[in-house]
Amino acid sequence: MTFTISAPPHKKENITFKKIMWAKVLALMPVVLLSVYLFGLPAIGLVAASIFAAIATEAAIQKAFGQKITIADGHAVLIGLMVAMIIPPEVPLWIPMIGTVFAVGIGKHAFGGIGSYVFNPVLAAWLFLSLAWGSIMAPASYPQTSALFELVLENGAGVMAGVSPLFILLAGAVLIFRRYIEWRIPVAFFVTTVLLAFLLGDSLSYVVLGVVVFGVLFIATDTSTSPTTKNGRVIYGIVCGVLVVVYGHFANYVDGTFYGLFLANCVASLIDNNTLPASYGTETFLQRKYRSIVSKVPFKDRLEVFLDD
Amino acid sequence: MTNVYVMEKIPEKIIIPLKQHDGCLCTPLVSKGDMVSMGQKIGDCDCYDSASVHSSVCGEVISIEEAANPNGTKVNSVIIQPTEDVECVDLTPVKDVSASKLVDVIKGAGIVEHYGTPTHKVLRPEGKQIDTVLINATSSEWIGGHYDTSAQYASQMIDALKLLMKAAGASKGAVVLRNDDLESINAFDHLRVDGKLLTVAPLMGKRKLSYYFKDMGSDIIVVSQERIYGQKILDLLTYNLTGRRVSFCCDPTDVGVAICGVKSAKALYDAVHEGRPYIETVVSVSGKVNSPKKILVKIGTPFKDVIDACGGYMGETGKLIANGAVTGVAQYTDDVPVTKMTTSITVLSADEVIRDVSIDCTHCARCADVCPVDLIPSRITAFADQGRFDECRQMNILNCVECGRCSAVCPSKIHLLQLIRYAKNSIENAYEDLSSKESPANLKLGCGCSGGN
Amino acid sequence: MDPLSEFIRGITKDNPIFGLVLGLCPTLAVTTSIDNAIGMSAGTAFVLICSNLMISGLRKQIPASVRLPIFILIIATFVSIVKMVMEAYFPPMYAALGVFIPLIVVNCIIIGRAEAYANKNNMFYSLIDALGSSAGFLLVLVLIGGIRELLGTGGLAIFGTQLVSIPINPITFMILSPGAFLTIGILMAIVNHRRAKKLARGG
Amino acid sequence: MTDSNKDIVIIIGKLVLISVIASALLAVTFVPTNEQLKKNYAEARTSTLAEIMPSAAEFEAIYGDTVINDEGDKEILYYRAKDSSGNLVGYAFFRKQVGAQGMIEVAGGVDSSFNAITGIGIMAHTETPGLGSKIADDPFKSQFTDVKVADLSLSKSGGAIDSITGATISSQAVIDALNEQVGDIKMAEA
Amino acid sequence: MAADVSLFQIFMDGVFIKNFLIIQFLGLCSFVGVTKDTKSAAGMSGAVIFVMTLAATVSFLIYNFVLVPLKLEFLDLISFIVVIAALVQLVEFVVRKNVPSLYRSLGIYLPLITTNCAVLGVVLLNVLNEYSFIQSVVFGVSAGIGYALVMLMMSGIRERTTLVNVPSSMRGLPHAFLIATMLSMAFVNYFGVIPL
Amino acid sequence: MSLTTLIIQAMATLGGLGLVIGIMLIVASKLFKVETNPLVEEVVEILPGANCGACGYAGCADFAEKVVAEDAPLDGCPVGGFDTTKEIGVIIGQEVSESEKEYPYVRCGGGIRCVDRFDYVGIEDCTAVIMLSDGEKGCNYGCMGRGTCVRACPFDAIFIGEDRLPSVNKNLCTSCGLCLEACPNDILMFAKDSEQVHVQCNSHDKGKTVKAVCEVGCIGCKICEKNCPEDAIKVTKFLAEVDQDKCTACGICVEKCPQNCIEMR
Repeated sequence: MTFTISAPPHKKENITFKKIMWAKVLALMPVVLLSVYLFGLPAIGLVAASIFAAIATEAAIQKAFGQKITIADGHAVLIGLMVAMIIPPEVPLWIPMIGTVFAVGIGKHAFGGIGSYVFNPVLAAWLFLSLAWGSIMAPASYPQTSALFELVLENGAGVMAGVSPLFILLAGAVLIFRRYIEWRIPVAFFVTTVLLAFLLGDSLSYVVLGVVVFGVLFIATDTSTSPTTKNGRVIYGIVCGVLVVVYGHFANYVDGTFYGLFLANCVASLIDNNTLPASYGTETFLQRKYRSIVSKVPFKDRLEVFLDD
Repeated sequence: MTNVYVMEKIPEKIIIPLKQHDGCLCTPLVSKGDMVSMGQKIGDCDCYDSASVHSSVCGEVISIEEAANPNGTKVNSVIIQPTEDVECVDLTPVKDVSASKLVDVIKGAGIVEHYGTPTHKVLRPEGKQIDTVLINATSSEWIGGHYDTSAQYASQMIDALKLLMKAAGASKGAVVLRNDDLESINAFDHLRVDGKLLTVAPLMGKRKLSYYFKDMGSDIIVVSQERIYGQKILDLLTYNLTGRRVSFCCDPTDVGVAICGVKSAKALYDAVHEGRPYIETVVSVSGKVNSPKKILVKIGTPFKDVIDACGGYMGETGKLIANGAVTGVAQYTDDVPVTKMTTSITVLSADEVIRDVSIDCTHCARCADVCPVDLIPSRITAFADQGRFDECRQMNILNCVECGRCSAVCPSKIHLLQLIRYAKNSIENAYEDLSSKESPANLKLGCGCSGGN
Repeated sequence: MDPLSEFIRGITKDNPIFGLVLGLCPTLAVTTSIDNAIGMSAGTAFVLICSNLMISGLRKQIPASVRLPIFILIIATFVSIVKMVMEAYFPPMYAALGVFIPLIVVNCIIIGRAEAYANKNNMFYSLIDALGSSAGFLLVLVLIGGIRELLGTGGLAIFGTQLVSIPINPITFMILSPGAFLTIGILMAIVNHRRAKKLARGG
Repeated sequence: MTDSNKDIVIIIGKLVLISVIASALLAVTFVPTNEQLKKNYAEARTSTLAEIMPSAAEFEAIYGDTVINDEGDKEILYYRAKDSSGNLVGYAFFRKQVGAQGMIEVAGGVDSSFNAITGIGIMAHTETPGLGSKIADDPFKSQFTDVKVADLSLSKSGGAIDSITGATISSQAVIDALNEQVGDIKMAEA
Repeated sequence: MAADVSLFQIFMDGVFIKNFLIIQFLGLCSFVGVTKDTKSAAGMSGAVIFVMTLAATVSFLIYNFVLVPLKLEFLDLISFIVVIAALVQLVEFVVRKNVPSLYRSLGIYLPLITTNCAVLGVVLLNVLNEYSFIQSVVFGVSAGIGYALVMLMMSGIRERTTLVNVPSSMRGLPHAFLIATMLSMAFVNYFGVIPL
Repeated sequence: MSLTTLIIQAMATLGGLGLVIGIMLIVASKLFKVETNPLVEEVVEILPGANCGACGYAGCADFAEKVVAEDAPLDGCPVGGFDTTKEIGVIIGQEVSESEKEYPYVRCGGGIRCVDRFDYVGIEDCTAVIMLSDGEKGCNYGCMGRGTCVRACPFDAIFIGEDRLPSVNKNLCTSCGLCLEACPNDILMFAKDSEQVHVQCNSHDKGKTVKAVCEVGCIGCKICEKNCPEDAIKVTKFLAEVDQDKCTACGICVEKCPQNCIEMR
């Protein structure tokens, strides 16, 4: 009888990356269906083209470099879907296709694939598209919510992600409940945005736009691009909130979400590196700072510094 | 009260490893062809960090050779073919229980903690003073030995604790129960010790042991807390119970705390009151066997026979695990013996074996969320994977209790715990190399075992 | 040392951009079009040749401890002279290249070659080295400039003459600063890839 | 690094010597080139003025109070443009404005009623090549010809001027220069 | 004219809008060379902030109190670069003496601050923009802060990417440039909208 | 203003600047003087600068210091190769002669031809497998093919082939020896290209044990020893070893070996 040897634990939770990805895709489906109803056939074309391009790029790259083809894990599909959802539905179809090719090719695989990228591929694609073809990428309308019932159906939404804040919020809540996405970032984000919007005198309804909710629940919580430490995630949520509100206050919250979150991606690693928990996790902020400063000075120099004095 | 069955059938052969602890290998006191009787000392060593080994049956020594051991290595072992006799060496209860004598008794009886350290070394570490002795009953509550009633269990534990305190020269002692183990809590509640009524005190927030010592005005208390899983839980347990922080590369004895298990406490009790050396132990057999149960077996019984005693394998077996499915060691053969460090045997069927292929870490931080000691396992293992062990050490990898929760929750199916152990092992090796040849000025790894609050 | 191989080395192995990774700032800043790329390389080449010759000639006289300031002094002098002369007598050319001229002073290639080569070799080889490096610099700049101009504007033009034009919606991204980083990043990846392959084959 | 005081003196001496030679070289180059430069500059100004106000035949400089050089020349604030018969047809001016990278010197002309811009020219700039530098190109400059002063702002702020993609700062700087200078002349003439 | 540019705008310009590293491509050698770990990046940034501020101050003084009165404006480039070179050398001496470990990890790049386009860039832009003394100094400081900001972000990201697998042909510089692409994308439009 | 005045002024200004700066720098260099050995700096310049640590010291600068202090051998830098050694020798003033380059050689021919004792699930690393048990191969001395050496190589010069055994790409190998250190079973050893005959086995087990688990392991039968005309092959502890100084690569042992575990390259 041949036994199997492996290191403990010998029993594991039945959760996989694949499961999480498909759960996210599924969670976004109601919004997609709703936007197909609102925007009509172009929306279907957009989603289809986008997902097709994403899958094709992923397969092509993995084939070209002799890697295992991982289309089935749903990550490419999710990227395709999310890119489609933040592009105005009336653009020509080559736009989402180039966008997802950029997202999967440069944003994901050039950085090393799943888990290795530091910038969200979806955001990178959006930024690329809007820097490259700014005039085409401007949505036909920006939401001007004022009444609360528009939380359910945002009439002025220019992109698919914005059609229904409530649907996205619900989808996110379910995923958080299943612990498929992180809760600290969204909570810190919403607290920050609401506080800041209140201080700046922005209408509170602005910060619960569909795009903002989508951005923070589905983009900011992208695990590869957010910090791993507990404190780091709270700080990251706050940073996201501040950056989104700063841009959103002066321009609009649709662009602001994407620019703000992308900028937050840039500092995520820095936050992560500087919030590593201490031994047994019990250390005050000042203690940590002191320790980090002292530990940064190499032993020999520390001595010298003392001796010089 | 969980029933403990006694294994009646004497196996065909008994394998007694000459090392059932962390420390030096014992030299065999018998040679091939000798007849041994039950309880006879067959291996001993002069080293302070080792414990004697005794024969658990009567029989003939058929060989002394390298044999598989449940911790995965091969150890020089005495292989005995038992005979039908149950002749036992003279068991004389210990009369004189002075502290120094007790230590000798413990060493002589070969009592070893289930985590590997010989008990006398825990109680009387060289150059260190112990002030508190703890019996950790949070994980192995009932399997220390064969008790008739729960009250017997409680009284024996308290008795053993007193002996341990005496051996260690410690002034305070505590039994730590699991707070959902109501049966044990009931057994200990309202027990009279030295005329005082005991109550089981829950540990919460800032109320550590010292609070209850003062609060109850007693040197012996019983407390309860949540269960902590893991193989290297001593440091965390010490911190949770006493608030004393154990530095890297130190153990609880460095901060004056000795932690013993129920098994060794029971063995000590038996050694003192019956004069019996550590030759039998209770293991719990679970998983895909026909009748899972707790069973008292002789040390050295091969797993195969233990499983047969439990009704044999059920279906096709995929994995045989010693010491529990969460933190245990998988075996590649069922010809390994039960040792002093064996607490349970788990059998998994072939389709229960996890064979997921690892993919890249997605930094989902689920591992960081479940870690009981606030580490970032994903990051540590990434360092470990690249051989950057120094950075692992800076990230407090040595605090890891090896509970394996991170591996269990990982959606990328990364073998986190294995990587952590790999890194820890490398760090320890590096330490040994370093401390011997480097001058102290360069030793910025610095083992400042100062401890304390 | 063979002069020809020294020259080739400047284009291939010790290529300023892909080999030594020096002088990135002007490379990225001016490669929005082929015109600019050529202009920058021309200016750099002139200063590089002059300063390499000068430093090589004076290398025995320069005290090691103030080596750097002196190199820079020499380079800055040449740059200033080029700038003034060009501005006064060749205004059209100055209009095209003027903005790049001060940047040449801080082009790491020049100081890098001065330190690494001219300071140790005689004038002839320094000249060859300067020529090689300039040629390598020119090639890379034209390549990057060409790619960015082609994609960013949908056509290629050299000094007003339209060479190629492709029917795409111009990708403004390529003209912006991220485009520069992206282009050079991908080019470098290709170079790395080829180099690794060559090495594995035993080159 | 250095052993004796003698070495130090030699090092400093060499440093000074090289600086001195360098500066001498520069000075020698500077004098003739500067002359030429001034000539070029004057020519450029004349031709630009003619370009931005094709209807004018003569430009009368209006001097300010500030003395700008050793020869006692005064600062030129703007020019009154007159046609061949001496009628005032508008005002022309030069103005420096901070752009994205450095100073942009803008030439501009406005009709006598301050109603519309007659044309602009870029005298000098150091904008990013390929982006901001497009302000000197015709597609951008020609937008200003005969544009109403009231419409003098970027199209995204409701004006008539399309900004250069990716170079909003440079575009805005040109517009600011024109607006401010037109305002200044209006004040001065009023 | 320059005089009416508010200090805040100059500050924002220096730190974000005209960020030297990723918008203006100045000082890239150190950007890709010294960002492998945060410690070196921080040290380098500190040195650059110091040199930039000092260079902005000193060059302003030299330009306005020596060169302009003597009509020697044509000596600007050469005198600035000499001043910067001297300052860098000074920093080098100090770092080498007091923080040898930093000196070792900065390696070749410390002398290269001299030819760090960023420092000369600050000085030349100050002259071009005709900034006043205070404005010059503020611009120097803010450009330094902008430099430090991006250096820190970059080093944070690169430190983290050592934990993950990067395709072999992307490793090193190409990867650094891809990160720079993304950083640049993040900066290029974000701060432009904020009215100053 | 005349030309002369201008030139004089320019000269005076820049000259003055030069003077001030020169003095300042000299003072500073005195003030912050760091004692460095010029030899060390020269050596650092010659070294490859990869800071790979193959020499066993913390980076190139450290190695340079040690070399100058004569704590490290001149040929301590395996990456730089002979050229570097020679140049260091010139600086320090010692003669060096070229030695032939050595590459890691895998002393195991088992791989897929050696039985597995169990089925392993976990991280791909030989050391990790050994930590869990005594190794997955039936043979305690053999290569497990889990690629610890591959991961140890900073130059991507080792890869695990189809037969689950490592092979070395000599074009990429720099003979740094990190793989030798990493291997938990000490299977790799350095061998020169001129040394042609090697025993592809490392097992000191008895013949019977070896035969039970491995098709190509050395069983210590001594046939090679008896047949070697040069007396260059010896069996010690059930394992044949080739004395490379005596071996003439005649190939007799290769032919005679019943287990086919002697290899001629």
